[in-house]
Amino acid sequence: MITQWFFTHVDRRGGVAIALLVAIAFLVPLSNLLLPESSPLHIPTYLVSLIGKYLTYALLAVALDLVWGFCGILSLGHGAFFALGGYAMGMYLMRQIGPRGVYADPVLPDFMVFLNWKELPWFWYGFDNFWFAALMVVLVPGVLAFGFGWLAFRSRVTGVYLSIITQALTYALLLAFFRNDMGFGGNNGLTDFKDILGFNVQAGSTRSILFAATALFLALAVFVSSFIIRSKLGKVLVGVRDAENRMRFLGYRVDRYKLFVWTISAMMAGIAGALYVPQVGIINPSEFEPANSIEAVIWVAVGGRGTIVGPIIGAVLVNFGKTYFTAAFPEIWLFALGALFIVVTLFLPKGILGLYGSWRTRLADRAAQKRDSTSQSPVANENVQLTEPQAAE
Amino acid sequence: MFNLPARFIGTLTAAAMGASLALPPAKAADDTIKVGILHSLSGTMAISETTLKDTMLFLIDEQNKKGGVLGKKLEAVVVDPASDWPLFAEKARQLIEQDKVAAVFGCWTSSSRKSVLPVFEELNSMLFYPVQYEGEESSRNVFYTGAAPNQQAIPAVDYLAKEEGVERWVLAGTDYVYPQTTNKILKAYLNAKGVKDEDIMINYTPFGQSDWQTIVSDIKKFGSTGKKTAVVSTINGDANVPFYKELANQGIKAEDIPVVAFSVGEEELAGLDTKPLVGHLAAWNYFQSVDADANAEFIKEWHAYTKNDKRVTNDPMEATYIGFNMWVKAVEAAGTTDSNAVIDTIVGTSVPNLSGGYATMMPNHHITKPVLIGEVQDDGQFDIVYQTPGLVVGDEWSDYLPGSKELISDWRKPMSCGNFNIASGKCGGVTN
Amino acid sequence: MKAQDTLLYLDGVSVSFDGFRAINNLSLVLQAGEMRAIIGPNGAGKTTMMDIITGKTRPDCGEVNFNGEVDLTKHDEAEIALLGIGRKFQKPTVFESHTVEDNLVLALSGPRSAFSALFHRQSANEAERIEDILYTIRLNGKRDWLAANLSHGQKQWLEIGMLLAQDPKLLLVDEPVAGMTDAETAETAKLLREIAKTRSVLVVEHDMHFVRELDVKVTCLHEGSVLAEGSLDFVSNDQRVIEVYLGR
Amino acid sequence: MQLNRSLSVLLLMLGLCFHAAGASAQSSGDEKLRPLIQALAGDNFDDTTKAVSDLVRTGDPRVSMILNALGAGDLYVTKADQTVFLGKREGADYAASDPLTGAKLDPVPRSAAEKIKVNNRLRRDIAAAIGGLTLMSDDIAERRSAAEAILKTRDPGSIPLLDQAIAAEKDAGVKALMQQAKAAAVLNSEATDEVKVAAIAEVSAGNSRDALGLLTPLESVGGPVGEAAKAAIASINSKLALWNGIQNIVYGLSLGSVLLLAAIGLAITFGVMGVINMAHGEMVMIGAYTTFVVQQIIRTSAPGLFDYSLLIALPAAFLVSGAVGVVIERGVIRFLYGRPLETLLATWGISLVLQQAIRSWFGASNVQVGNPSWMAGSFDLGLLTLTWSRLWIIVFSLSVFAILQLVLKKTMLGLRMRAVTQNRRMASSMGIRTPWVDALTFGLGSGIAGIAGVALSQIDNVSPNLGQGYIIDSFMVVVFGGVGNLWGTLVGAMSLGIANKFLEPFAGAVLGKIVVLVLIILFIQKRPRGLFALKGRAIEA
Repeated sequence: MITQWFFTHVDRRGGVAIALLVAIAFLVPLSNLLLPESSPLHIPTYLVSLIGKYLTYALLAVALDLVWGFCGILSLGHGAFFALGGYAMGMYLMRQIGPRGVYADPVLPDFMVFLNWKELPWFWYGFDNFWFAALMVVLVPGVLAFGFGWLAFRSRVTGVYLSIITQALTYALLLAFFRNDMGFGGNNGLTDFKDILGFNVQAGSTRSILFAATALFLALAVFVSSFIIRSKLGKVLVGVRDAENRMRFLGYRVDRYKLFVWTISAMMAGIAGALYVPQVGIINPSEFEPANSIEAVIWVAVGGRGTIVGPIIGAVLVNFGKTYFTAAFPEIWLFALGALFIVVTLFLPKGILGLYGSWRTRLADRAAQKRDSTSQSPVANENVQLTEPQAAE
Repeated sequence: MFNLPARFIGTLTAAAMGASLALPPAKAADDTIKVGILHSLSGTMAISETTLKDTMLFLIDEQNKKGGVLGKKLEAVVVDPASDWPLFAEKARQLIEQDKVAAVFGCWTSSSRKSVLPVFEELNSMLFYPVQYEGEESSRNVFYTGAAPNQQAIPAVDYLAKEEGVERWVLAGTDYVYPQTTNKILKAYLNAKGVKDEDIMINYTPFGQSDWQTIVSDIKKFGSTGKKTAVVSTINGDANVPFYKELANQGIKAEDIPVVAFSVGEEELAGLDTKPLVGHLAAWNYFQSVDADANAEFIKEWHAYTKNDKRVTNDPMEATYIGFNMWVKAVEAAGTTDSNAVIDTIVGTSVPNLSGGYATMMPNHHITKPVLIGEVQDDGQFDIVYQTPGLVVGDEWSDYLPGSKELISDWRKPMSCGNFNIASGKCGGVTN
Repeated sequence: MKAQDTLLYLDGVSVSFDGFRAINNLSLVLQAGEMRAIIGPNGAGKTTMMDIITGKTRPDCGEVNFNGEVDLTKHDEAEIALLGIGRKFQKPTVFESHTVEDNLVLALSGPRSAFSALFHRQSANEAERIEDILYTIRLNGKRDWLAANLSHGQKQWLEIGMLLAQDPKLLLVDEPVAGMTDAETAETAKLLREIAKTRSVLVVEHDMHFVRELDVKVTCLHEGSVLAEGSLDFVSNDQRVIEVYLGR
Repeated sequence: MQLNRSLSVLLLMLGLCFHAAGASAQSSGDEKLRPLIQALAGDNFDDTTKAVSDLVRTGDPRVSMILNALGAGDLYVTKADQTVFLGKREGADYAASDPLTGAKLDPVPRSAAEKIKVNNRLRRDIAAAIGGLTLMSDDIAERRSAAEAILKTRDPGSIPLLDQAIAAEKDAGVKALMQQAKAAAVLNSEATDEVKVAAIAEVSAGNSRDALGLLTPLESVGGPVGEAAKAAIASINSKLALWNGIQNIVYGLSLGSVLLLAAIGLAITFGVMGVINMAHGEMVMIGAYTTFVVQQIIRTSAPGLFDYSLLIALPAAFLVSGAVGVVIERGVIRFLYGRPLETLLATWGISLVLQQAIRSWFGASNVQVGNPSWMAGSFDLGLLTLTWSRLWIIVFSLSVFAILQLVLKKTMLGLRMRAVTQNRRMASSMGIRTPWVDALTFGLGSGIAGIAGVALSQIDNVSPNLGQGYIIDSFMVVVFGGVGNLWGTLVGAMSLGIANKFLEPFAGAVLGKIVVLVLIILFIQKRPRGLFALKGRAIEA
């Protein structure tokens, strides 16, 4: 029953991705914790946290693809939601340090002590409670996205204009969080974490659990995205992407649909940030850098926008490339990365999954041509990607 | 249009990515000792950090010419954390866990240090940090060879008050933790010396500020009350060049309103025409113009190594030099590169600095330094106008901040504590 | 003229863009169940008039009334669509990455909220209506095709089908036969006449041949206001119409 | 401080007998001066200071020349026998000459000599001493700077000397300055209240900013002097408040013209062609590096041309950046028309490559781009100080804007450009070679970014990161002004600049910037197509 319900909402590729993610959620920690280091199947802790980090990026990419790939809203500021979720989690972790900070202040985080803050600012209240913080992880990015989207979509800010003001949003937040007076630790950010839910964040077992949680959340995100996309709502979104005015003249309140998916996406990005922080051990304003958000867009493009699984592949691949190149060719790796972006846009306009998709389409075409001589494939193919809607008119 | 090449290039890319999936295998590390270099070679910080990477390669080269360490050659492992703080943490972990380096030399900004600190503590490795910073930190695994605020800021203010009779102060900085902390310390210090709040102007600007018209004109206004005024600048990085250009163009001369900076060195001045800036000051622990044999020798070899006799030297380079030599000496003394042994041995180690004296690693993992104050010359060098008579010990916990007044750090056994509270008699936080 | 028979009522409507008067004191009345053809030279304000009726453009002044009671200037496109005004664009606009069937599903009248869409399941009734419309627009063999793969004429029909699915009281149709073959044009005229049996239709068209085939009352616009109104023969014999439009 | 006092007493005496001293004293003065010059190379600044005052006391006219050399850091001392000489760097040696007679000496190796150190305090004292010595000089510039030096030291001891100089002064400007200096000195002296009140009137007639500095300390003094000072300060302050507003506008225009320069190329590649050109900043950077290379060449092969270096760099930067732009367009962008968002990804890649290329080529550090003399310094406009470089940039950016408008409106290229962007198919069927026009348009936008780089190299640092600092601001300006409208870009840049400068004084630079960004976000809600949106029926779909 459940499997049937599951498969009505998820396509085969999504199903495979979810199965894989659930599998690594269990296998990677097991291999890390149980297998001896000498075993060829042992995954070192270094790799566990590295892949864990990639997966949080992948979650951000899935969130971004939901709005960009399926609804045509190119956000150049999704890193802001990611960072806000991260800060919410960071604040919880900061409060967990308690009197173990260097100044042994039971309440105030270290950076407040040495900058001579007398008491905890009001917006730090409640963050000592994990569930409150967890709520904030989705609520803060969600509310910001809702407010921002409510204004922007109602005013019909679209295309490049929207992209640029999302960039302005994250840039403004970057500057704001840099300020020490904001009470978020300035450029050093929040760091020196000790515990999460009573477990030492640096312990191997905690890392494994965080890794598993990340993989499972990513699987959940794939499911939720698939659910949305395969529902009538998803069809409306694609309709908005392809012909926004048509949708409007059919009686759809386009702004509300956009707002819905935009807010959901921001919340997913917030969760990604929250999972990222304990695994990386620091959150600071550089996460708000517009360049970070642009990179996230690139992950989606490399993997294949408008496919749910593609962004995961893109995020993991690009970040793996970064890890590899910065160590192997530290002096010239930017050439490699830059060239990768150029090559992907020029030769793989639909991303890696798109390439796979068009390869399959071509095979299907050839088969169809054999069957009858009609050249056009009448078969609806989910992989078919659209040309860019008139986004920057 | 692109059918054929697309498929071809696509396959090629896929193949390249597939190939790179296999991480570079760690070489058999028996015959060499690996040293990690963790400085940004791209992104915003590359402008400062690239030189330090070159310095490390130069120092390792020199050491290998002398036969290496413990009879083994040193091997540099260079990575590029790309001015991206989380990437710093990742690269640190990679250096320690995967490349198994004996020690890491790196970081510039405090954010990058903060981001790698938990990694070094968790994996019990060693980081040598060569840049002046805001203090308020002492880790068992980090060695701070740059200046703490008391080794730079306070002597500079003293000099201006005494030698130039400054009574009014502009504390101008970039809005981040180092300037904020330094200015907090300086304000407390100046207040303690009887300077009133109305004679202190604090101004913060964003990173990369390039339009200084208003601020420079404000400084001019603030300085036009008849009292001698000086600017203490903690302006960071890129923003300095446009700041000094505006200063020069608006005609603020050092004789009228001197500016003393803590992050402007020879490297930064290389991008400027210094003729209109003659007389403005910088406080460091080393200048290229230091008149000492060790320095002359160092500069000569540096020029030979880089094959460029225009290449300047600067304070963080000296800090790197000191840190590296301390590590070498401590490893030789301990007879091993094992972190625990070296950490225990290195406290008390003395090596020559480049200004003709010695630098000693103190129990708080900061070092002793002379404080030099230099005036900018028209050739982009500094003329040293003041030098502290003795060496100053880096003060990790400032006496001028209420929270840290009572803390001291001593990593020697049995105390082995980075934040011992002398009031409560207890080691404050958790210390591994 | 009794108010309850009047479906659409424009009075003294004007709008200008950057000083250019696109619509100038335009008045127009459309009865319930009436089909009307609008002709006029380029720039006469035909499309702008449609923009005003569908809420895309707000008039500077004037009254736009629908169904005797609704002031259309106070509503946006989506609300106006839900009131029962459907619109076909000049350039056929369908959702190219959806199948023909999905295009119709999206257009079907029914709840439009995001949440109902998220948990929507197709009912037997809806399936039946889609079947009907597919038959009406001659696309029942191509229900699984992607709209992108349809021919130009087929896209025009699909768009008309989507309007039907919307079940509007008034249809605005902008140049429905542009780019169609003669056979398709004739077929389209037939289709529109069929549709006009049950609802009001406003057709903008250049093709006189087609207009003649529709055989309805004609309004000729010029420089944003009505130049002449009446049967096609009456209008095409009007001296001014000949001067500004037909004669050249 | 103390030195000043004693110096001036000396000067007073000296000034009176200066001309009488004459040439006959010179040869006999040599023996007297030698040991004093030798004493300049003392161990610490106090010794040097004393030697300076001793030198002044001799009254020898050559003292001012020696002190000038000391102040400029041209006096050296040999390490071996502590001989003081006038040195000029020449390769590994100093070309040496005698400080007194100017006779040529043997060159001294650089390692064998040390510069006589001068710090700010000493420099100030030297300036004051020279000021006293040159108040009666024949050179008007020297007299002016002498008066300025005294205005700075406000030394009451120099009043008689000033009186004498004022009486002899012919030039009205210098005379006014001397009177200012005298009033300042009077305020600093023990003169009677009436004299001081008169001096206050004199002082407040001059440069208000300096006057404020002179008057503020008097505010706390009671009696008529304090009252007069308070009144004068109040009137100056009200004048300053007005000028503050003017300053905000002028500085805002200056910031706006920098933004305009940075954005105007983007207004073409992005605004007109629709390419989201993330590599735009790198085009600016390439222009700045071209300036650097041009200056390097001039420095090594034709130093005399240095003042023209920017004029030479302009076409060079235009061509280099433009050529890079054409290559990018032909190599990458042309395959991406109709996919605007993907141009973002490709150009982002290009920007990474260009940054790294420059970094590998020129190194990661700043390179030095000098100011030609006409770009250096500043001038006063009322109470406002405006630097020449800023003024030229305002003029320059407006000229670039005007020329660009002309090119677009009046030339064949501009006509074709507009034709292609409005209706590509129609244009190409009319025989316009659209690919060629595309390449040239992109080249034009890039070239303009390049010449923006020439201007920005004058006020910002030239490093591989230069472009990154401007890219976000540039996009904000273009979008704020309205994509596809050059006038929008102009108005957008100027209004953002001025808004920034009005916010900065009370919100601070950081908050001010944040507020501007939030205002842009809110503004776009009101006008979703920017300031100068093209209206019309514009029915899409």
